[in-house]
Amino acid sequence: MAEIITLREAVQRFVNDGDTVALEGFTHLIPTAASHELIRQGKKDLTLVRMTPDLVYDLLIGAGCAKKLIFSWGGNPGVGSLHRLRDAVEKGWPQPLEIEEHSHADLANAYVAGASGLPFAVLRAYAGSDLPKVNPVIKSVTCPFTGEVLAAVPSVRPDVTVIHAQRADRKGNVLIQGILGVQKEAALAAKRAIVTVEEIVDDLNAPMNACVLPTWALAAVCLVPGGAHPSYAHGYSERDNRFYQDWDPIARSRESFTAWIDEFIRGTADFSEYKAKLAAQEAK
Amino acid sequence: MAEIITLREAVQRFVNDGDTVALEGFTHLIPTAASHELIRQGKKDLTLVRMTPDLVYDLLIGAGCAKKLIFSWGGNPGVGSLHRLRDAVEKGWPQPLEIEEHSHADLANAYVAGASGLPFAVLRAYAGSDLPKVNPVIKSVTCPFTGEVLAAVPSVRPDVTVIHAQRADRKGNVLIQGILGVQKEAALAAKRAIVTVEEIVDDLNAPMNACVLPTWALAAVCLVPGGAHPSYAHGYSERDNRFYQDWDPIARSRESFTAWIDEFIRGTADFSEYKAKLAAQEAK
Amino acid sequence: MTYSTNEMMTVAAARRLGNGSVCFVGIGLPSKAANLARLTHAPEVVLIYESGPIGAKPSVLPLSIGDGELAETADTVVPTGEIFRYWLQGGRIDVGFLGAAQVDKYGNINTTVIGDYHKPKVRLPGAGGAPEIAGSAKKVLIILKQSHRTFVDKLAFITSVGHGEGGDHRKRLGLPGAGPVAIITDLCIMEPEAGTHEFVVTALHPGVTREQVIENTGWQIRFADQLAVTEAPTETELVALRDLEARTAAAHGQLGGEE
Amino acid sequence: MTYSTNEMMTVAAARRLGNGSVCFVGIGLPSKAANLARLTHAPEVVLIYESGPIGAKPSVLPLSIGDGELAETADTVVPTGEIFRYWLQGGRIDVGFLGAAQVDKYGNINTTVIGDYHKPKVRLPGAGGAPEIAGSAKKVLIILKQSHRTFVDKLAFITSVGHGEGGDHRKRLGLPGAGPVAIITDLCIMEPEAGTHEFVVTALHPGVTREQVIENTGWQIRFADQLAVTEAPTETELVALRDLEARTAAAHGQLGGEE
Repeated sequence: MAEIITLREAVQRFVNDGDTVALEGFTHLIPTAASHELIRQGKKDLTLVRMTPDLVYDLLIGAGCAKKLIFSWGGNPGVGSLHRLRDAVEKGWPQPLEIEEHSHADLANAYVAGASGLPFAVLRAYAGSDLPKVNPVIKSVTCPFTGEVLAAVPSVRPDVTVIHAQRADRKGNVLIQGILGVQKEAALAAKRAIVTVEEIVDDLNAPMNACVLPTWALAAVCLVPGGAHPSYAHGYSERDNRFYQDWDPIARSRESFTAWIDEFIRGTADFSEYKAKLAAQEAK
Repeated sequence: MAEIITLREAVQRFVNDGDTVALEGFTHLIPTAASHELIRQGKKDLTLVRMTPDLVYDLLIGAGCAKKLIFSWGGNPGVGSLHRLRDAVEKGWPQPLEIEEHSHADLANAYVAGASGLPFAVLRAYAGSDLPKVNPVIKSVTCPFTGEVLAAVPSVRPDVTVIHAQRADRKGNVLIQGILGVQKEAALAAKRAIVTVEEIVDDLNAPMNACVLPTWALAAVCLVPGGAHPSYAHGYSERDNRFYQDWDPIARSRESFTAWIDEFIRGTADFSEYKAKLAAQEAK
Repeated sequence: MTYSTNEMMTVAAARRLGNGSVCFVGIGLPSKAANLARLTHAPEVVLIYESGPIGAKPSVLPLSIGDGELAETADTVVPTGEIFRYWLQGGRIDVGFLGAAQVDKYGNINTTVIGDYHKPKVRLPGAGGAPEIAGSAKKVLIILKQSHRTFVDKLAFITSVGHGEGGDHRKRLGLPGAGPVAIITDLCIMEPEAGTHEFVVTALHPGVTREQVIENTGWQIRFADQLAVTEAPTETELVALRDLEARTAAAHGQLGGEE
Repeated sequence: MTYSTNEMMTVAAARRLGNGSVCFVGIGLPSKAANLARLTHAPEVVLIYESGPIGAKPSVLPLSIGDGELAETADTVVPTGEIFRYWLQGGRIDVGFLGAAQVDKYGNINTTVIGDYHKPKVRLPGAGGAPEIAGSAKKVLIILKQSHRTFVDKLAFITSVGHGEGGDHRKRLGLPGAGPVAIITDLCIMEPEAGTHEFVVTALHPGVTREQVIENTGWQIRFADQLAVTEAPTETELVALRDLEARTAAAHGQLGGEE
């Protein structure tokens, strides 16, 4: 059964230094609040897994929480580079970052395999691509029936997955609607899953075949309205496209980035205080 | 784009003698009407794939349409044996039936692999079981990362899959609700998919993450209300448990079976005439 | 209250399910026992049916694995492929509940054939979900009526493995789950002996003698040193079971199938 | 009507999509061209975004691959794993629409690094969905602005394969799709030459000279014997495109990204 607790408590209890952590959410429902809390608690040496590192990992990398990144597309969508990611890879600031690079199809299959309790995923991928030359964990397997050689990749099985969702009921059952990405698979592939939600309700009112994660498959459910910002929660908020653009100059230099997280993340007690501070700044 | 045509035309045009055919539906939404139409049209030498052969294949086997059966649980659920299946396997009546036997997990994975365009599926299965000794297509594959030996089974890729669903819209998009079984995977694994539906409507009104098969992935959509009987369509009908019991004495002897299909299937023009005849008999 | 041996079996099986445990159930006796547990001491037991419902809470016993009420009362209904992939193989099932046509002293199960596979004396329905439930559920409970013909010394066919050839055979097969931890019959409860993993009788149901068990077992059955007597069904248990069966009969015009 | 070279590029790309074709689209130019096709000659084109929407019909251009309007207007929204497994790898995508940072004469694509992988001059975003779109879509269209730096003789890194080393190399790699069938730029259209599969210019956009193309291509570009001139954008096409961009600007306060 999921415990319904604060995000602070969930991160304290379920995320350890050195863990492999997946914060998933494909453009929609990105668990930004969890990233902030990991920074506030100074978690270290994390191996971060995520198809699209996005701002949520640019933050963690720049804040010095990560030692390794497993990913498949590393940009600020529609804007440009992730400057903290690039600085870590190219200049080793604030510490060197090992990268392990895949394609989307590979990582999506690797999450499916992880959720399925399998050690590897099989997919038709990478023929003619240079990626296997620079990523030694991309191997191959031969079909015992046709002789076809297919890609074999290790499944993703995080210590902790954090996702954001629209609603939970009071038992901790979670409903996800709209663009689902790989979140269900990421949650089921993990040893411990934390879900931040917009709302806790008496009755989920889930359609019969909706994407529901039962409470007993989760470690914790945390009420964090708006916790995906600048991503969004379908039915609750809109994507803050402006913030993605504003992030570019903030993250561009070490100084402006550090000043920003010192003020907005390390300088706030939790995500609701962060939201208030951000709103106050934007009102200026 | 799916053509919206009669079931008779769909079976005439899309099912050939010698085809590998999957009529799927896991207790719910079994496409019985399609089985009747295959018998009426005297289709021959079919390789039948289905997790639970059920009455729908007992019919086809007894009528002499099948040369091979690929399955994972062959009984009349809650009642007993499938007598036509047993007679074909044990006595070769009306013709010998080759069987290829799997487990549910195997066939479910094999449909997933088929829908995924893969030649085989990998699963943790069969260790310690005698099934691989009698089914030579159950092979193994070794994980290139952990060395674990897993089962490898050929994907199911039928020439034709037929499923039954609740609704289609006028373009031929199909909505399935309730117990989904392996139908979506079976349809996507096939070269040609036929869907019989309870109703054709202006607007599917499908929830955002519902199980919808888009029209362009289907060959034909056919309006056949009640076409799953004695199985059911959630929201439209109830399972006819009595019919499952009544089937036992009908199928028990070759004579009573042949008399029954001569009267109720070969002696009717289509499924609606069949339903009328059955209702008239039950009213007696 | 008086009770039948079948009722004793169902009640004894139901008691093995802890509250909140996640249970993969088949139709028939397993479904009856699991629902009885849910209606008595284990209201939070989670029932998963291979057709797709997760967290089903039926008010009457389903006659088929895909009855509509399972879907209507479930927390969610997922595709069958997902049930086997994410939930069973994914290691999320606490208890797999299996019936059997035949079982041997190591809890191996036959549901395929009696006699030669290619020239069977009796052709049984086949594997269904059992081989992978037997392999991947964290533990397995087997429930079936005891007789000389069902508790056999040597299976004609191993459909689903229990403890294989005994000892550490199951571990050598690389199976993730612990395998069968109990066989619950209408006469007794058997549990695997430490080390050998041979099933021995650990509890007799009230009024059942050792001789009855020996007569109805096809192998040289042994009895634990500390042989218990099963607690008789309580009134609460019997009333809940009979109410469930009465509701089922009223709804379906027949009983929830025994298999 | 006058028009820009970017508008010519978008219109030329949109025209390649047949009505009813199933199209896997990325954000930016591919999404703009595919939606223009849907709003002009191909109302039944099916747009699939890797985030999960199948049959999306957005009224404005999405700024992200997961914009809410994609989900709201889609026939269904499935998990990302399913998009790659059942729909792309399953062989159900007619046209994969790719952008690129760099392309070579065989239509191979680099979106990973300029310079050495381990000591990059420029670190690009990486693969995303492209390697498997390039492999499994029945055919691929590449759309990007032409310049000496983007159309290069030798790629530092092949992220997604086109025709590999040319000739039958793609076939030897066992790839199911036909690979890139056209590169559409702001200057011209290139198509693979029969046999060699080297991309040659088959149509110049109106007013563009061979010299301009040669100048903006990093390899010794060749021209087809039958060199066509692209039909200029029609008023219908331009109006549809500009309306789409105006709606997008009004909705988002910014244009649908170029990449």
